Amino acid sequence: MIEGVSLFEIMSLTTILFFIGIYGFLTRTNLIAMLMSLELMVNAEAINFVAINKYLSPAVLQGQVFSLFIIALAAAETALALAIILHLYRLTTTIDVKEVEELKY
Amino acid sequence: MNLDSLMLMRDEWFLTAVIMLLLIAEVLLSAKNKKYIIQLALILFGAYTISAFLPNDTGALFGSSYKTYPLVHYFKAILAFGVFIILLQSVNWLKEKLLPYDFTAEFFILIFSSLLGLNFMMSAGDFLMFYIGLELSTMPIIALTAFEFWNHRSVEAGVKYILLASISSAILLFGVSLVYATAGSINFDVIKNALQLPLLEIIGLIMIFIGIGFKISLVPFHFWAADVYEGAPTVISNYLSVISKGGAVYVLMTLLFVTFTAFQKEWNWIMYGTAILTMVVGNLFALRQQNMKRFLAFSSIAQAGFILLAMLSNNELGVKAIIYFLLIYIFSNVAAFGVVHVISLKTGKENIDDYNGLYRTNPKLSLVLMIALFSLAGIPPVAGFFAKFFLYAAAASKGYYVLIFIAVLNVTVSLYYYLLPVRAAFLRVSDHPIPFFKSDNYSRLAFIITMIGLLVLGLYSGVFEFISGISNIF
Amino acid sequence: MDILSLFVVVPVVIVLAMVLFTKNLKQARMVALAGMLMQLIMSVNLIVKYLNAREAGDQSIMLFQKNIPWFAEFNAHYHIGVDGVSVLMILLTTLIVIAGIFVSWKIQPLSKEFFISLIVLATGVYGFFISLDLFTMFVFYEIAVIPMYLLIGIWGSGPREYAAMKLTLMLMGASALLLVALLGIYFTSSVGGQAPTFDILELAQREMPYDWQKIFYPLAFIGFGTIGALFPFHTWSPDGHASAPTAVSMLHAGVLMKLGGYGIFRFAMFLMPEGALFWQDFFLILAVTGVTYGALSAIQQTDLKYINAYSSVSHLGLVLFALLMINKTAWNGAMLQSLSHGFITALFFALIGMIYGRTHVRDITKMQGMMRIVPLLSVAYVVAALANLGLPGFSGFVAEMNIFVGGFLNQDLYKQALTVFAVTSIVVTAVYMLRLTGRMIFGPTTKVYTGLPKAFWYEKTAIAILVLFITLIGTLPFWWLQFIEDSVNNFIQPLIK
Amino acid sequence: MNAFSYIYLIPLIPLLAFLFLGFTAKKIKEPVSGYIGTAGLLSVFGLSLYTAYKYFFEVGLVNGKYEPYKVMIKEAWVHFTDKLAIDLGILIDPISVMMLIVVSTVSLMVHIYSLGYMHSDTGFSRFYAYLSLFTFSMLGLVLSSNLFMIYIFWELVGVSSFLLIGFYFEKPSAVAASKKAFIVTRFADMFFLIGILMVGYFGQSFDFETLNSPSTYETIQAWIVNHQIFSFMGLSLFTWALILVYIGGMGKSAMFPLHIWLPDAMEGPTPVSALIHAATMVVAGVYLVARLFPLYYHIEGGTALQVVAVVGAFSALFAAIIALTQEDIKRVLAFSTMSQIGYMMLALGVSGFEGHEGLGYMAGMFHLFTHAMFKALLFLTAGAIIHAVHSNFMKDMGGLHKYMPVSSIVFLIAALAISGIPPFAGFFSKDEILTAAFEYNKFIWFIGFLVAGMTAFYMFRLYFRIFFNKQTDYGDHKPHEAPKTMLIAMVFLAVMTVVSGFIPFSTFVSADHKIFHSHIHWGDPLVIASILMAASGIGIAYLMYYKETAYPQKVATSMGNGYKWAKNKFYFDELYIFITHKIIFDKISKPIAWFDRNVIDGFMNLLGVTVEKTAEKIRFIQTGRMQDYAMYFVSGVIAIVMLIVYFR
Amino acid sequence: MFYLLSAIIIGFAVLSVTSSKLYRATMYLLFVLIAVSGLYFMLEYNFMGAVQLSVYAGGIMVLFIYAVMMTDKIGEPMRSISNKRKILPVVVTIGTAALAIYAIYSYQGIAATKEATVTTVEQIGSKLLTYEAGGFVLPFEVISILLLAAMIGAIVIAKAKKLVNQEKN
Repeated sequence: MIEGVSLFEIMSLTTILFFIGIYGFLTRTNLIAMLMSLELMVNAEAINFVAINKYLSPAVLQGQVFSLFIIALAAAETALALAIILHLYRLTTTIDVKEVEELKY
Repeated sequence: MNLDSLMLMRDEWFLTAVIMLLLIAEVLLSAKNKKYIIQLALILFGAYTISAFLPNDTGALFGSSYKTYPLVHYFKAILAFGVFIILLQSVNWLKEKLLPYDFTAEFFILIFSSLLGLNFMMSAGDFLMFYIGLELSTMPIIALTAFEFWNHRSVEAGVKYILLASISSAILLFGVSLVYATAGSINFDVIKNALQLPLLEIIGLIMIFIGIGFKISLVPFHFWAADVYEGAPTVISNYLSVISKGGAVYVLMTLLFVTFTAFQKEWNWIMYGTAILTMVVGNLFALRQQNMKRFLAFSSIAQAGFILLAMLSNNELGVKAIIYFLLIYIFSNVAAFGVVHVISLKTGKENIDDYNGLYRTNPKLSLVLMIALFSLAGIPPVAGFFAKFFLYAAAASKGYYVLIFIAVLNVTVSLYYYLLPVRAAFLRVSDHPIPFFKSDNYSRLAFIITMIGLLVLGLYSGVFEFISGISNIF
Repeated sequence: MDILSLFVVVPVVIVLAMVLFTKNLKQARMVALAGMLMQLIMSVNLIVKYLNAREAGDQSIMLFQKNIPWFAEFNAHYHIGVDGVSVLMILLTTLIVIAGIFVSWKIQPLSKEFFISLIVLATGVYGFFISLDLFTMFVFYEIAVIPMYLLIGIWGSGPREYAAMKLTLMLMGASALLLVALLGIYFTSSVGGQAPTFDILELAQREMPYDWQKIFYPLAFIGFGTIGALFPFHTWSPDGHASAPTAVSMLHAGVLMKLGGYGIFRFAMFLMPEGALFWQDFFLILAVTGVTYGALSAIQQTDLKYINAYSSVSHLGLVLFALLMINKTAWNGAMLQSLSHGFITALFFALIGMIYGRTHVRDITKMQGMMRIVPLLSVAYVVAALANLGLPGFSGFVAEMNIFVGGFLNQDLYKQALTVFAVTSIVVTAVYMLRLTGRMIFGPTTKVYTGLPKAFWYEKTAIAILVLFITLIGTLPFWWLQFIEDSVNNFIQPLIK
Repeated sequence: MNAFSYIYLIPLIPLLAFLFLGFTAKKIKEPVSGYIGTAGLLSVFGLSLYTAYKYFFEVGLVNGKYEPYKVMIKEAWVHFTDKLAIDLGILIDPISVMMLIVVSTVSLMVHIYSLGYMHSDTGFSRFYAYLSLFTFSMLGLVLSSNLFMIYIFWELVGVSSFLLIGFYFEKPSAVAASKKAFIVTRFADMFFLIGILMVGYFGQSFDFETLNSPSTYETIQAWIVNHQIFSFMGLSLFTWALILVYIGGMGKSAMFPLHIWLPDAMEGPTPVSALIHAATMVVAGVYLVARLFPLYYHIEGGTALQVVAVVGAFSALFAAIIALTQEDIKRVLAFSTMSQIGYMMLALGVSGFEGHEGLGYMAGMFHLFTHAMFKALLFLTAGAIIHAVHSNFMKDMGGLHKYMPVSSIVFLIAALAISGIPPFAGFFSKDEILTAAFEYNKFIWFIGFLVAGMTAFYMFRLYFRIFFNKQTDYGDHKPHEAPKTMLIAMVFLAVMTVVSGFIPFSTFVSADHKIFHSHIHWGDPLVIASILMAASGIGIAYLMYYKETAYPQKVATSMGNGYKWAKNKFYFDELYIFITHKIIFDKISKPIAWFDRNVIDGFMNLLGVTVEKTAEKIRFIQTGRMQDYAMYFVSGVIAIVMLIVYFR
Repeated sequence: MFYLLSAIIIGFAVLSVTSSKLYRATMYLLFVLIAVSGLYFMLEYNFMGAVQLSVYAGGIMVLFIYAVMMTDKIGEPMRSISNKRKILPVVVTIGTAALAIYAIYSYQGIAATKEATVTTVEQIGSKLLTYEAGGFVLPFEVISILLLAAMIGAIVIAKAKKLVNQEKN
């Protein structure tokens, strides 16, 4: 725990960060930018887990280990996503989100 | 901890072994012999499927982060069986499309890992395992969705799927963190007794629900499903609509019935609304679809709505109904998708209008399609009827008659669109019908298995009795 | 295998035999006919056995019962058994299917599939008539409904796709209501800690709570009523009949629509007597409206099949009307009317099909003087018309008289007045039937149609079967009524307590 | 068993003849089918005579009262309740035996007559089949022991009448007439049926013997007194039941206002008109009232019987007026029939019950009997004439006496009989009716009296215009006397017409089944008046029509609209067509059919269309944009949370 | 210090999702990630901080930058959606965030903080290899399969284009 800083503040921070990510996801027109917004969200969660663990149940390391796994999974996910996005780029030479609006209705 | 107790996990071990063996085979086999990978994979997986049906004990491993009991064990076997049928159907596709690129082994490895992920997810005893299982089941399948890499639609589906899956899992994870904050643990057993239901926790639980709902494709989290199913290779759409959905339903069921029992009252409100929304929206969207895959996607969304009926019951009857329904649903949907797959592979036609006059040229295929669709619509004597009936019964056991009423009205609507392909195939004639062709033996075997399943499982009550014998998970 | 299960098993075997071994029209129809003749032998045998059993003093409500647990978990059993009414209904089904096979002697295309669907439909109907368990009953009910879609859709005429879809959806929608009612009955039957059950004989012993009866009875009534052409849920029937191929119209109007009245008699009212009494007046109005309304609508129709469809609405309205009157006489009439209407309307549709097959016209303004062209068919048509308007000597009369007398025997002036209202239908029926025969059968011959072939032997056979039974019921009603009375006496008990 | 156990043969023989002829109509050629039918009828005739003899002279009379005999054929043919059932039985009592004689005689004569009349008609066998069917139904009707059974045969005679009127089914007018006849009588039958239901409900029996027994009507009478509330327009429901039953009779017997089918029914072959529409079926209404006479008489002081009398009197007058103006000879006869049946109804209506008071009843039955003979004769003769000149219209006739002397004479006999000139049969019966009416009500008597004169006038108008009047030029196609078979029938009936008046009817038929004696008092002013009335009618007709004169034209013009209305039957056909077509078809049925197709069906279709439209619309929610999907995710969270918070 | 970090995180996060230049956005994201690692250090979870720096700021960001450089025409601003279509996302995100923060502050359980402890690498290591209760050896093993699968998937798709081209030639 950080002296003088309560969990409320940390969680508010992560919540705001999370929703900034969501906002980014909702408004970005570029697939990579959307992916970056996702990273913001994942980070928010990782902080959450660590902070909650540190503040509320420091004896058990569940949250802290969880956040490690989150990072690992985020890495894998990002790698896969980027591979697909890049493949799309090679097919269409653009990564605008408009390119993936063909399947609809 | 000894070897015996590790055998509790043998479903997972065996599947991992299959994956590893395939990996090794891929490396060892010379380019000329690569085509045997298909047979090898089928044999290995077949062996695994058979082993999965052998009985297993109840127990928990790794500090109860892994749990097994008969129901989950046999449900894994059911899923494995479903995957096996899907694999049978996919052989021809693999031979034609993937073998030239030498991606067959990868296909099998990815699909098996996904199944492995589902297995872990269903057996998970804490949120970490649950989350990892979820991701493990999703990520390979995303790769597979984009596997027809020469096809823009397939890639688009892949992009949509990975981005939406990521955001849904992000939301789920945020929810988990909130629950972790309030309940103080990620272990289900602990959480079960620690639920106090402050607002924060409710938000967390709802976010978890949304994460799972995304995988089951409940309304309003269903939008990805249609697009992805349509774009993905048919085999993968098939897998997504039955196997991955089935696993997610199972998890939702265990979470609801076992872990979040304290949340019962609120759950029911959510379920009630979501069930209606899902049925109605799924049906209405399916009504006007031309593309068969998209059509089946919406149909499977609507089916998810029906499953929620039984989720409301929160009793053993509900468990039975859900498991039985999923079993039948696997057979029906796999058969339906199988027909679409076979035809699409032979002729590239996927629209309902293209099916005009199908019965005159391909009577057997049309019959399979009809029986499968009737089963989805819930018409006796096909098994789907019994499955749906038990879902209603489960809901009725708690007195949700109004909901059942809405559901049965929806069944009527759904009957309309399920009859549309039947109408095209049987009632109509076409100047350019799909020409006669012979399906390959693997697909035929798959069709025969599904047909036997659909016609026998309902009339013969033994399977249901067996399921009800093991469905006390409370 | 017990004698009742055979009624379901034999058709399934026929279907399998047709699927596996037959190739063309000839083989298919021979197999179908042979199978149905076997059914006929079994039906007659059943009647004999039934009479013997009653003779021997077997007083149980249902004879030849067989009770096998099906979904033991749900207490859903395969429970079958017959009483007088079901015995007759089975005979009716058999005869009409046989007549239907004769009528479709030259069906094209996809002949084999036609007979398969027809027999599947019949299987469902047989099953429905023998089942004593709501679950079994419902399963068979839906089996009977769904082949209709293919039968109308593939072999129908006119807007067949629309009609098939409408019919299927409306009937399935109705069965949806039924399903809710069924589950409701099931779960409310666990009063006093007993296991809930679908078994009607057992359910009748348990008293369902009054409040629930009030809720579920209308659902069940409308569910069954829709297939029994209850106003205003009857609109599937004109379109469906008009588009259906001949044999299907026969089977549908002749047998399938009887499922409605039979279901109400056997299940809805028997299990929910208090609900039935509560809703009696309301549904009576619907039924009486249907009776006169159907008849009046028929006056305006020019399509033969539409006339008949509306006539069915009217006559089956009488069945519902009689059932709602809740006394023995009326119920006897209801069941007899079901039987009678089955034969008469089947005869009608058979004849319409034969005439249509020759002239390719069903509009009565477009053909005249058929008497000179196809005398036998015309005479049969006149016979059917007379039977339909309730001429003594034919089946319609005795049935309707039972209904009217039964209706009038109520102490209640309101019901007597409604009966009087229903009686007016006999005049209106005469009007449209005579208008039809006057336009089509009699009058100067339309030139275009001279030289059309006379009736073929298989058509004659079909007609003969149906006319024979119409007359048999009309002249020997007491023989038929003994079956019905036996059944009615038991099933009316909860209602007149 | 009783003495009449063979009696079921009487209806059975024609039935078998019908079935046989019906099934072999194609194979058996003329005249064999005619012989079969006639032979059947001959045996029926024999049996009837035997029955009459046996009943009236051997077994029937017990202590001055005719005891009914009942032969049960099938008890509880249809079982309604323990008390109510349709029993198939045969009731033998004076009126049924009397009707038996009437039906079998006339039917036999018509059978014989038709051998000649229907010669070389394509439908010869069919005709005999129908005739047998009709005879069967009519015999069944008269022998019925049960109210419901009478209804059964009531319907059957209706349908055989329908078939016979529409015998020439290629002629649109015949088809229309048959349809009309059936529907109008069916309409009346509906009331009859309702009446039966009510009688059954209140009387708790359908059996005539039970219903007519004193205990029943006393019970009912007591019930009426105790249950004043069960009344409608001041009359008790049971009286209404009887009136409804009578409406059934009105339909069959062509009483005003349900008479419109009878003139049109003349489209059928003439022998049929003679049999059905003159002698037998049309008097079924009279017979029905006579059958239930004790009920009619005793319930509520005979209110229902008053209705019978009034309707009968009015119909008699009404029909006579129309008959004065008709040109078609069969129509004149038809209206005459209607008028005479009105007479019979009147007679029943004015009758008392016991002893001499029951004179009206006896007279009605008597008139029924004699009328059957002479009216059948008139029709058969008319048939012979039509056969000869191939026209129905008086304008095409004239001076036929010299071509057809026999016909002319028998026609004269019949005309005198119907006019009420002694010693012909009509005189005796008609005079007794008038006597009874006079005792009952002077006004009704006056109507009857007036009608008697009019009858004489129009009958002789007919006679003179056919056989004398102008000498029409028939071209090469000279009229000739009818063939022998036809003449035999006509002469036989003529003999009957002459002799039947002398039957001491009151010793056989009476309301209470007890013998009484009635005599004509020749010096009675009533008798003299009525003979004078008839004679004057004949005289006027002679003046106007024996030679071609201008009087008829003058009279017609002087009557103005009255003549026009009468000639057009007071526009009743038009009124009915207006009611049925314009009101029922166009204003009720058509809207209902429209309502069904557009509103009810439209509603069902609307459901479907709405669902489809909605589906089409909401499809566009799925935009294909991932961000929109994510948007729904997040909104979903917010929505669910809000709902939960709200509902908690 | 915490507030400074918070300001950096939020500020750069906002910039990262609003910047119209993709490359710049990537850089902003990098700053956010580094700041987050600072937060871990503050929370005395040094291992995590290191992992964050190396895996995230090091590995993942390199991937991003690589991808951006491959696909983006640097300097060209991204297409941005109209302001009208931003309204709803703003409302929804702010609304949900407000709701969540309200929920956080209304939950008093959070206030019950425990003594601070330092998490050492050994602790983490032993937890990851313990199979008793509280151990994480199973997830640790399973995630390896996950990484394998993700790797295979990524490789297949990455290889794909080449193969398709070969096919064409």
